[in-house]
Amino acid sequence: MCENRSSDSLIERVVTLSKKKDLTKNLFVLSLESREPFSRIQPGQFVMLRTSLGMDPFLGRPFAVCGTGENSLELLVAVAGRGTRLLCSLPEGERLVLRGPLGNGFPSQPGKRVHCLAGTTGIAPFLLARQETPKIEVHLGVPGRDWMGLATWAAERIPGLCVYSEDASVGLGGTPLACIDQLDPVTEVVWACGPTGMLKAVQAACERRKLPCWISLETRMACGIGGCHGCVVRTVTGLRKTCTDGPVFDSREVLWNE
Amino acid sequence: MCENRSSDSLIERVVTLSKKKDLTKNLFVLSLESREPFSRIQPGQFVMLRTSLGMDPFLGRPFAVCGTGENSLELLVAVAGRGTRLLCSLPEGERLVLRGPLGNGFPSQPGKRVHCLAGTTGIAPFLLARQETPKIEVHLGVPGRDWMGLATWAAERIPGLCVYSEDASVGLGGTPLACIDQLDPVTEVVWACGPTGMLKAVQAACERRKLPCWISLETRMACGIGGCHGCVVRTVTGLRKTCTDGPVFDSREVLWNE
Amino acid sequence: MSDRPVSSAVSIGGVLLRSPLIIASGTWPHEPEYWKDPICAFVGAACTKALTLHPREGNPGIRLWETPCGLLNSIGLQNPGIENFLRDDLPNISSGDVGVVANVAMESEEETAAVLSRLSVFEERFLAVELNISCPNVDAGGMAWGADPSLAARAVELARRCWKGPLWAKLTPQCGNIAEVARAAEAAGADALVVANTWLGMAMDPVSEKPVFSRKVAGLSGPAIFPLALRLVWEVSSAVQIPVIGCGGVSKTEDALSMMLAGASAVAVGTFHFSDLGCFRNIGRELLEHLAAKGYSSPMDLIGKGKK
Amino acid sequence: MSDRPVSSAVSIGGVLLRSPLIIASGTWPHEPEYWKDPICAFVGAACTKALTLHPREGNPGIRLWETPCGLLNSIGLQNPGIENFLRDDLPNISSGDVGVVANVAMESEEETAAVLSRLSVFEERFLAVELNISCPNVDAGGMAWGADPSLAARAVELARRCWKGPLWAKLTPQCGNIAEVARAAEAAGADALVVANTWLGMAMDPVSEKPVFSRKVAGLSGPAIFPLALRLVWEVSSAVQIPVIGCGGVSKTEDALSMMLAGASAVAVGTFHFSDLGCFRNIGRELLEHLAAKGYSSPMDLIGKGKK
Ligand SMILES: Cc1cc2nc3c(=O)[nH]c(=O)nc-3n(C[C@H](O)[C@H](O)[C@H](O)COP(=O)(O)OP(=O)(O)OC[C@H]3O[C@@H](n4cnc5c(N)ncnc54)[C@H](O)[C@@H]3O)c2cc1C
Ligand SMILES: Cc1cc2nc3c(=O)[nH]c(=O)nc-3n(C[C@H](O)[C@H](O)[C@H](O)COP(=O)(O)OP(=O)(O)OC[C@H]3O[C@@H](n4cnc5c(N)ncnc54)[C@H](O)[C@@H]3O)c2cc1C
Ligand SMILES: Cc1cc2nc3c(=O)[nH]c(=O)nc-3n(C[C@H](O)[C@H](O)[C@H](O)COP(=O)(O)O)c2cc1C
Ligand SMILES: Cc1cc2nc3c(=O)[nH]c(=O)nc-3n(C[C@H](O)[C@H](O)[C@H](O)COP(=O)(O)O)c2cc1C
Ligand code: FES
Ligand code: FES
Repeated sequence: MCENRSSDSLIERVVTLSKKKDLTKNLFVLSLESREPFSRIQPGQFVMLRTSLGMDPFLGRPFAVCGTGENSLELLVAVAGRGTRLLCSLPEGERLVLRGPLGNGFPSQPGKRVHCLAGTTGIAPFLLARQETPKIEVHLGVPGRDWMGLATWAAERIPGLCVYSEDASVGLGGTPLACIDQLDPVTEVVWACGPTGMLKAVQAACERRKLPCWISLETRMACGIGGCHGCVVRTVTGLRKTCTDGPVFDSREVLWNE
Repeated sequence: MCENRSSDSLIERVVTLSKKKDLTKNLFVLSLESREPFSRIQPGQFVMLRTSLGMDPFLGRPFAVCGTGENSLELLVAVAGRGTRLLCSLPEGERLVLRGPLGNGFPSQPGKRVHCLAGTTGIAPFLLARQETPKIEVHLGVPGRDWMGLATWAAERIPGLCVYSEDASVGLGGTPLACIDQLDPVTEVVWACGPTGMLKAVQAACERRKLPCWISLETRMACGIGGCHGCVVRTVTGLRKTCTDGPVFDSREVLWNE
Repeated sequence: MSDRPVSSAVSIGGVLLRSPLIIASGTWPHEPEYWKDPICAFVGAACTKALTLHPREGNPGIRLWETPCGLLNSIGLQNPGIENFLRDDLPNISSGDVGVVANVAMESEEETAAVLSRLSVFEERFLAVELNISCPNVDAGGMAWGADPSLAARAVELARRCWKGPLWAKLTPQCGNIAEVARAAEAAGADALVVANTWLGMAMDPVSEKPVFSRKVAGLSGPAIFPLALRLVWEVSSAVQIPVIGCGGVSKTEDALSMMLAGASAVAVGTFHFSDLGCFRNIGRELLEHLAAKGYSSPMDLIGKGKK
Repeated sequence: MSDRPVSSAVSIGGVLLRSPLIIASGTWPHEPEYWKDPICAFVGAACTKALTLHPREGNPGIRLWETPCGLLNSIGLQNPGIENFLRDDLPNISSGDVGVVANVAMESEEETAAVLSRLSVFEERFLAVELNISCPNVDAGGMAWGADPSLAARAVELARRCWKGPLWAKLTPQCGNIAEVARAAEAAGADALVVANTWLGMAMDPVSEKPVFSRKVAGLSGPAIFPLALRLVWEVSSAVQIPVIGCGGVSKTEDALSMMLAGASAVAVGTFHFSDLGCFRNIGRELLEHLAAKGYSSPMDLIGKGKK
């Protein structure tokens, strides 16, 4: 009966995997096409994606949107476990189910010069931001050589992209945090997206320099729409849901979960 | 970790879906290629096939082998539910896990003239039998027009195939059972494969005419190797396992499960 | 066989629902659009997140863990407390298209009594109160109330005194004999039983070598548990006269049909809609098709039919 | 950290197994090649199908039903009876590469005593007897013995008298308090506990509008139940001193590690090998890799480590 698990509510839709491009081992750009157009997507907003094959794994996986067309969007997906492996193994033409766009992205009128700091796939929202606001500056950190494919691909889309790796095997040595010390708290603002460890370091560095800073968090999610209370993060104003109150938060507010 | 669920025991192997041909809506011929050659497969033997994506559905599905090459075999798969729908939706190139060949097929030295009666996909073992023993006669029954694609495809492989449908929309009117009354119990033998209702009718008709008859049964299976006791059928010699004692039984022995 | 058009309406101990599909507690946003059509078009009622007297933060640490066809959760009754709920959430959700069932977590008797008397002030805004004597994710109270027939009776009696509207008791699978607990809740005045809540499970992280959840155990829900919940529905509906609402792992039309054939008057869906918001529409439509094909005029014709 | 090579051997109350992976009862063919390497290369022991005094046909009708990531079965102790087993099967399976655990279904006390005394004649051919007080698929006996601490104690005492070798008791999840049952079985002389058997579930056929199984209920196994079984292992291993063997839904290396971290000394796999015969090899290898990476010298270093 309802085995195809399709949906036609406004929040969820069936999309087609129209293109799959592999950047490096275990890192893919998935292009998804929808019959209905998408509403405007803010950088930092995300979608939840799942297959309609079988029920295991059955939760959608959250991914930031990294590019949009009228009826299409792009995701940058790293294989991290069972769900992402399955999604990245599907052939072009496959039908998937997409929930979203969800959440609140980075501020739409930053009013200051924006410096984006990304850890690996954390570059996704900045690829989208750049599509709309060419004057932002983007800094990408990668662990090493294996990620060359991401750096090359992202640099095509973001001319002037600064790439860093600890061992200087790709781009400059060091991390995107290096730039923080040069920024002016009055005229400049930091946006960051990447692994939690990096976000904490960015938060601390911006705090020290009194730089305004927005960070996009990653937490486990079941529903993505504020129903399950599974994705909460501790903030100065109490527990907040990453899916609907975030995923982008003012870094001064985030107290993390420990 | 072991998420790819591959296997390298002798009984189970990874195969590649090298070709998928659709005969009609919801009916496919799947060609599977293996690195290691298959041992000789008797008509009536079967394999259990599953995907390595996710764990739902997680049991393999049993299918009779309908054709073999050195390192390959063919299955004729009708979409009957979740598992077959998933298997038939996979793209060529996909890797699958195959257990088998399993069970005991039709007698290898029948010593008599063989008349094969098939209900729809029940033709699978007879396609294989014909590959080896061109002088068998095959009668195929289908429900109607929708199955024309099967009849056409099977007739290419079995010249002289007799096709029946109740409403005469494909081939002759009636069912493959029609031929039973013309057969000689001393020199001829019936092999049958198809839905349970048909097998019971064949059993009864052969009984009446004292014709020797072998039937291939379909029961739910979990393991296919005699471990779970889930596939038993009542016979004159007690409960027998369809997977290892069958699936082909002497029709005089089968008492069914009711 | 009947020629009357098929209606999907069901009655649960006098409460009329436009569809036998209910949204399970703790799984649905308290945002206005989620209580309106078209999202709710095929839904008969939706349950609120568990309510407690005081605001609760819920549990720290990881709260969700996907398992094979299932989900472990350790949310732990996070909610804004009854006053904030009545002020901030109720106006939003009670002006929609779908009836509101207030899920009340059993705390101390005083606290629960206080919550119920506050709810009573707004009685007409609720289809029913669902007394949650089955939460596995808190230390005190919670599931302990549902583990034992005499405690369950005591909780339901208390609620019966403080709340005059329709009262549902939500049972836990973690009890020696659920039929006895069910009979005790019925005798104490419950109008219907929700069978059941999550199943106590656990997850371990082999990297950190520690339990994933701060409370170690967590509640398992989702398709994985469907066969277990179905068995409880069969058992409980044979033990009591009051209606039973099946809850646990429903994901397909067959599941909803199976629950009703086993004795349920309605069916709640929680975890599955996390992955498929279209499930209500799919199940709702296919249920009507099934009824029409079988010649039934109402889903109520199915209730308990599998027992005959 | 240690430089010693990692061995996969474990000891279960004095019984030495070359690997902590056990093949669960009722799932493995009694054919000689299945008790030999290479099929069994990574297996420490395999359990027989449940044995009873007299031959048993098991249950009529449908015996298997796939569920989301799970399997319902209603086999019902089909077996040739102890004499036929000893004559036809034992010579085949006890001359292989893997130790034989005799699974003995608890029937009446007389019958069980008779089975155990027959087995005692061949004591050296068995690693252990696994007393099955947890079969959900028979009317009399079966799971009822494991539902209650005093009955469990009585069953184990009886077995202890009739069988001098290592004695494992296989518990059922269908009991009010499994820790109490476990303690009772320990006090009565069990050398190890298998935690646990299948979970009572049900399936309904919406077309025929009848329960799928002739006995209505059936036992749920497979990955779906893993989180539930893990919780029982954690609970039972905290309640007793004797070793615990984790059983229920294991399909991955992480599952085996989790069971051991939660307190299991070994791990049984049943349903999952129906779909993946390579699982023993995969889990066996990855377990050794994990131990080496973590600097352990034996799987026994993992036992209960998640509790600290
Ligand atoms: C708002 C948001 C945006 C994201 N954007 C991207 C992106 O653009 N590109 C990208 O590659 N990844 C992104 N991630 C991370 C991505 O969601 C996880 O890598 C993915 O869910 C892992 O699923 P899995 O099944 O492969 O891993 P498993 O570990 O098998 O997953 C098990 C469960 O844990 C959850 N989980 C595991 N890791 C994470 C994680 N880091 N964050 C959230 N949930 C997790 C899964 O969703 C699943 O429910 C984003 C996460 C969030 C919350
Ligand atoms: C020995 C043997 C040979 C077979 N040969 C063929 C063949 O050549 N071509 C073909 O199309 N089909 C064949 N079948 C039937 C095929 O196995 C089923 O159609 C298939 O298992 C249905 O799976 P599903 O997931 O699509 O259906 P679902 O109904 O969703 O399956 C649920 C469960 O029931 C089992 N099941 C359902 N129907 C059957 C059935 N008829 N027989 C056995 N198990 C069933 C499934 O395997 C699964 O475990 C054969 C069956 C057997 C036993
Ligand atoms: C994230 C989450 C939160 C839940 N919160 C509550 C709750 O607050 N009160 C309650 O009675 N049940 C709660 N439940 C249990 C569900 O209402 C439901 O009984 C259970 O999940 C089984 O149904 P399902 O498998 O359809 O989800 C919660 C379940 C989940 C998954
Ligand atoms: C088909 C089948 C038959 C079983 N037969 C027995 C049995 O005879 N005796 C027993 O103690 N357990 C029996 N079991 C239970 C398993 O041994 C095991 O305890 C249970 O299936 C949970 O483990 P799993 O999820 O790894 O399968 C059987 C299970 C299945 C699926
Ligand atoms: S993911 Fe469910 S509330 Fe955020
Ligand atoms: S399918 Fe397991 S014994 Fe035949």
